Amino acid sequence: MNPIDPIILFFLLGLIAGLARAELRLPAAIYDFVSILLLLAIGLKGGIELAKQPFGDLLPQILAVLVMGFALPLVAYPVLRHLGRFKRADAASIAAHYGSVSVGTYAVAVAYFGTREIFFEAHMPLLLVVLEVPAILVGIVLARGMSRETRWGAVMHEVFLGKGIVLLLGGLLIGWIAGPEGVVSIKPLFFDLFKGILAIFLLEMGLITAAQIGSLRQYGLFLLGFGVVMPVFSAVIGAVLGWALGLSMGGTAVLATLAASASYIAVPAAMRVSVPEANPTLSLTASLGITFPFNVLVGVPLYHVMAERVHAFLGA
Amino acid sequence: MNPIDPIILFFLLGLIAGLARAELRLPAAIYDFVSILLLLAIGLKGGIELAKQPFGDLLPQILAVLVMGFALPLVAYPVLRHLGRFKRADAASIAAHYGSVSVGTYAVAVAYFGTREIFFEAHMPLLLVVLEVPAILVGIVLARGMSRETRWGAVMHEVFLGKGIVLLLGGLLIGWIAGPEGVVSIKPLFFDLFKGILAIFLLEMGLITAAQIGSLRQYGLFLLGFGVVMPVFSAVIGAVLGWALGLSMGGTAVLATLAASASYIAVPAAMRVSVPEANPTLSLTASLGITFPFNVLVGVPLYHVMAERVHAFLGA
Amino acid sequence: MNPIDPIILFFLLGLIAGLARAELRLPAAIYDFVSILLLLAIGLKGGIELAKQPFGDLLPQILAVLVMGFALPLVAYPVLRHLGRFKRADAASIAAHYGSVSVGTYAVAVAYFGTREIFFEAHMPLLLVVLEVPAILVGIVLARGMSRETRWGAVMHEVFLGKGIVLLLGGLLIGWIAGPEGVVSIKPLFFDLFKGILAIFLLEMGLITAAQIGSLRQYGLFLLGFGVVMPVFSAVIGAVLGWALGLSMGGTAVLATLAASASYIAVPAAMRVSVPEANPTLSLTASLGITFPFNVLVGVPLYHVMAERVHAFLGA
Amino acid sequence: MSLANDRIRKLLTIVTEGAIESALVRDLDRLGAHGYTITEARGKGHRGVRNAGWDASSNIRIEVVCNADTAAAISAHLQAQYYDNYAMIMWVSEVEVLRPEKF
Amino acid sequence: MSLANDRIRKLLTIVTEGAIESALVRDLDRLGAHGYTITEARGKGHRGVRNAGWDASSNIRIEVVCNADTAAAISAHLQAQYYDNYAMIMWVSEVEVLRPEKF
Amino acid sequence: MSLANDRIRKLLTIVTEGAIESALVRDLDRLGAHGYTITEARGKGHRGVRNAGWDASSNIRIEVVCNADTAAAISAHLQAQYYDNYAMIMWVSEVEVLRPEKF
Ligand SMILES: Nc1ncnc2c1ncn2[C@@H]1O[C@H](COP(=O)(O)O)[C@@H](O)[C@H]1O
Ligand SMILES: Nc1ncnc2c1ncn2[C@@H]1O[C@H](COP(=O)(O)O)[C@@H](O)[C@H]1O
Ligand SMILES: Nc1ncnc2c1ncn2[C@@H]1O[C@H](COP(=O)(O)O)[C@@H](O)[C@H]1O
Ligand code: NA
Ligand code: NA
Ligand code: NA
Repeated sequence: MNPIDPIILFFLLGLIAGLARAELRLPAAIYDFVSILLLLAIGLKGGIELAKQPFGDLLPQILAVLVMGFALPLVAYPVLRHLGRFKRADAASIAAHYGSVSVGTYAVAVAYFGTREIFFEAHMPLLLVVLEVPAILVGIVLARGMSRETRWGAVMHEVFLGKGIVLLLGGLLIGWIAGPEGVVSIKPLFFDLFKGILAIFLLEMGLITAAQIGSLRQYGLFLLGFGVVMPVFSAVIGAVLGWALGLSMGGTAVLATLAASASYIAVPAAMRVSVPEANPTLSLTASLGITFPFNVLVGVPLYHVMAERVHAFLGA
Repeated sequence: MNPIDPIILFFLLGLIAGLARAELRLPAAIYDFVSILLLLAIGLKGGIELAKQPFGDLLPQILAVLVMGFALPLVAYPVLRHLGRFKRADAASIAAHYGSVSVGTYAVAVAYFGTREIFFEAHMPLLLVVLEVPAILVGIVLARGMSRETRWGAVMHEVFLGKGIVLLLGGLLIGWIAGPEGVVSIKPLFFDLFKGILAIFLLEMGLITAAQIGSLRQYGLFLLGFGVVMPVFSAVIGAVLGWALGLSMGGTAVLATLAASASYIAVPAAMRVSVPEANPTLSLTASLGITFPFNVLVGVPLYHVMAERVHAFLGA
Repeated sequence: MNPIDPIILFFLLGLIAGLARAELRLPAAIYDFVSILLLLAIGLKGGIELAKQPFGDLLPQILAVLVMGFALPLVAYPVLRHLGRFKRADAASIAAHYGSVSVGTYAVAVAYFGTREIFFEAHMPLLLVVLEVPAILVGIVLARGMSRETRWGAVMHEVFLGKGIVLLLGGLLIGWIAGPEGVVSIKPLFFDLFKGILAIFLLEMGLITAAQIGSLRQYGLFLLGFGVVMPVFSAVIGAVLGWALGLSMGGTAVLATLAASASYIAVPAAMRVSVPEANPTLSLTASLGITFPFNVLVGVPLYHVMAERVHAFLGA
Repeated sequence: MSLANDRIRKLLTIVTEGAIESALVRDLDRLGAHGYTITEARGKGHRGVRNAGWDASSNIRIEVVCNADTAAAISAHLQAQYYDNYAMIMWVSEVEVLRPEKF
Repeated sequence: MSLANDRIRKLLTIVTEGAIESALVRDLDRLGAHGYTITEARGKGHRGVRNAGWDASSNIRIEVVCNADTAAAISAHLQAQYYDNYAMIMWVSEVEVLRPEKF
Repeated sequence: MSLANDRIRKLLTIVTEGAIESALVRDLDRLGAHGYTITEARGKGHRGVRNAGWDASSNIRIEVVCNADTAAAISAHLQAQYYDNYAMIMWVSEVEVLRPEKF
């Protein structure tokens, strides 16, 4: 059996400290710093791998994953609108959160498979970037229709020039251009410290999650159910897609995790500007208060098993 | 002869820069970050060791150290009240500061004995946590009596859910659960960088100490004397106790250092809330302006010699 | 051919993100932290080397470099005043910026020659410190004359007790006193992370430069020309001086880079206080908006070639 | 009141979500504010606690000194554009300025 | 003054030690404030310089917009509870608010 | 206005460059201010955007509560000493204080 990963324990420490109302607060500047380092590190890692293989080979995967990014929110929306009886804007916004991805969850998966020395395709960060965007566009269209009024210029700015995409893509390009040898000199900060930085990040995420859980009672059972069922459903889609694309078992599990994860950085910022009438507490309660802890504590190992089964049943 | 430890030089740099009114200020967010890292690192180190030995063996030591934690402020209080002619609340608050411990001083001792490759028991962080608390309780009772009015709920919250205890204990538990192998992945941040982070922390502590020294003149000689004599007295108690508990020479010296150190994080915060009529400048001038520099520059090597003597005279 | 250094790519990432108005902002506390680490690291490196050689041997170099520090702003001033038609205070202030040095540019040069494994004298940080100061004094005298009114006390305070000098000199002294072995324990933070920290610093510098470029249009072509020609001219002086002082080829190139670099930390702060009527936008547009990117992207390799030529033509 | 009349201006203070800073700043420019000052803040209001722990819960506090007309224009615009969907409050007071021509 | 009377509220500004933030915030809730805004601050007063370099020397600046009664209740409570033992000052001014029903 | 006269003081708010903080604070002390509160700020004015990204572009926002004479002395001094060469604005309002003897 594998030992419990300490980074998960950091998340639990933050969560418990937050729920117990401990006098513990990470300065916003540190949260910023730590997330900048994580985004750059993930981008850099992906970029180095891209430097090793012809980009053309990845195109089919990129396209398939793009399609998934458009499809998932379209599945979530009617469920939220009709079963959940959410207002149109709220249903669209939550759907966008779940169609997009969470970098924190991805990092936890990377750490999980790293510890277990399970191989996964190294260009996953590229798929991460690809998956961030389409759900946002779908969410906006679901909320507003293809209305002329939508200031698509502002929307595109928010989507492509948000902190998350700029740093992930920037890191990707830097890693790609500099290549494995070029990056050696910055390895100690970005790679050696990665899991320590992730631990600090998860400590803060625990504190944030604890604050979010407070508003959970208010929104009742449906949100709780959705926050658990939707990621598992998405993970199944992701796992089958991963297998179909010929990914390794590890890669399949990581793609399942990406599909299952719900955004709490890029999408909230974009929705706040583009669909302001959507209630942000609703979507953040779901993605941060329910789905993030579920994925971190239960989901990643579950998707690991899922990927093993898919590869076993459908054949390698 | 051993070279001067560079971390001490960082403290001196901060001190001199502060006294010379240089335009040097560390952002509060960085002070926070650095102290969070130190607290977690110290906790983690202790936790890893706890994972290696049965907890039961440590119980006698924990109890003995608890008793010392209750006793030291009871010794300090009458001295402050009658010799120092302080108001009741002030005498109680200063006594609490000196009965409790300073994580910064502990870290300096760890670095000192680490450099000299002198063994000390690895569960010292546990004793550090144990020593933080009792003096606070004694201080409050000394200031207020066992009055019904004291809102013990709020006091306990302040004591056990302060940043210091939560992170030390949290780190301890994480280290304990994850164990030596589990923690390997976060070693680069928490252990390899430890002394560098400590250097930055001490630079800031130098600046803070310099600001505190300004108010020293105001409070005269008694405080100066108390700030030097009290830690040396406590160190003797700590050293003898360490020997009696069968600690190694290094462990004895570290326990002496813990006893000698005066709090400037946990206790000031707790006193501010629970004994507000005590003047915080008084206790911080003593603990930060006098005792901290004394311990860092003179105390630690002194307690080292002390522990050697105790072990030589009383037998190993 | 050598690969592009990734730290340059971080600068470009910041520059492009800034020009594209991306939602990317590094917290001021992080900028502070990162520059404190760089200043200390550079100082420490220099100090370690000083510990290895008798100080007396360096005196001729220190004096010669001091003279250059006084001379360069005296050359720049008349050009700015008469060709550039700047007001007296502005000409004096800009001259001071170009006579002094940029720690960021120096760090990029260190990284550049480090990657290429080209030797340069290790006491360069000492020359860096020496070069910071004289241009400031010259700038003030140029702006005010030797007027009685100038509060030289305040000026000296600003010059010698600014963050830059205190940390560089402090690091230098700590490195010197602790020596190579003493510093081993803080190596992981200050030396191993150096290039990673520099990458983050340059990301932020890119963002700052982008903000500065906006005001470039306003000040026209002369400033653009000056911002490129002046550093190249200074580099020639620096290269010849380096050769004359018997520096290695690498050392010559680094001295040329120092001469070519323009200050944006120490000098702006000093000028703001001592020559307040000088427009800070003007000098920062030049030093940050033009010269810094020029030196980082083009200058350093150019001065490398320059030093090779000088050593080839004038003989080793 | 002892304030000289031609030096009286309005001081508008807006507390709202950090997420809309760039949009707001553009609006202020457009509506004729000659300047503004921003500080980071946290707080509590009808939309719950905003503790500034991370991006989505950060507040900003904007101050604008301007003449009465501009203040009215800004507050009308903000009320129409943002009040329904964003955590936002706003208050106005009278202040005396030093160099009236600057505002 | 040109301010419509039903829109006039009190703006209470409190500057005090960061150490008592949680206690203060509980008090404000209890005394009927509908909201508050906090910014980090440093400063100087009768209790000396508080430069915010670390926890023990950090100040906070709290603003509360509320009606006159609530303002009076808060200021009386703070004066009784904290003024003697904590670095604290407080001032009150009149402001016009946009949506009076919010306060 | 309902403010008791002996409790009325001036609240001076100054927004200016962080670079001159130490000089300003010395001036305030000398001119008779009993205290001040500083917060970090950014903003925009006649001298362009000051976004606080780094030292040279950081603003501070200083508040001083004092009597009318001191306020006049401070504002006259700042206007003479700093207004021409530094990004700086200043406004004054009237506030009621709790313990008049403190100011
Ligand atoms: N009564 C109040 N006094 C001072 N600040 C307030 C008040 N109400 C709300 N705020 C601030 O305005 C923000 C948004 O308010 P709201 O839209 O009511 O949630 C809050 O997060 C507070 O920072
Ligand atoms: N006259 C004043 N004007 C503005 N702020 C003040 C004034 N006096 C005190 N303060 C602020 O209130 C805090 C506590 O004041 P005190 O209790 O007088 O030490 C100080 O640290 C300052 O931030
Ligand atoms: N009209 C205004 N309202 C509020 N703050 C202002 C205003 N004008 C300027 N400021 C602030 O004062 C600083 C200096 O102003 P200035 O000297 O006009 O560049 C700016 O950076 C802003 O933070
Ligand atoms: Na997803
Ligand atoms: Na002690
Ligand atoms: Na130069």
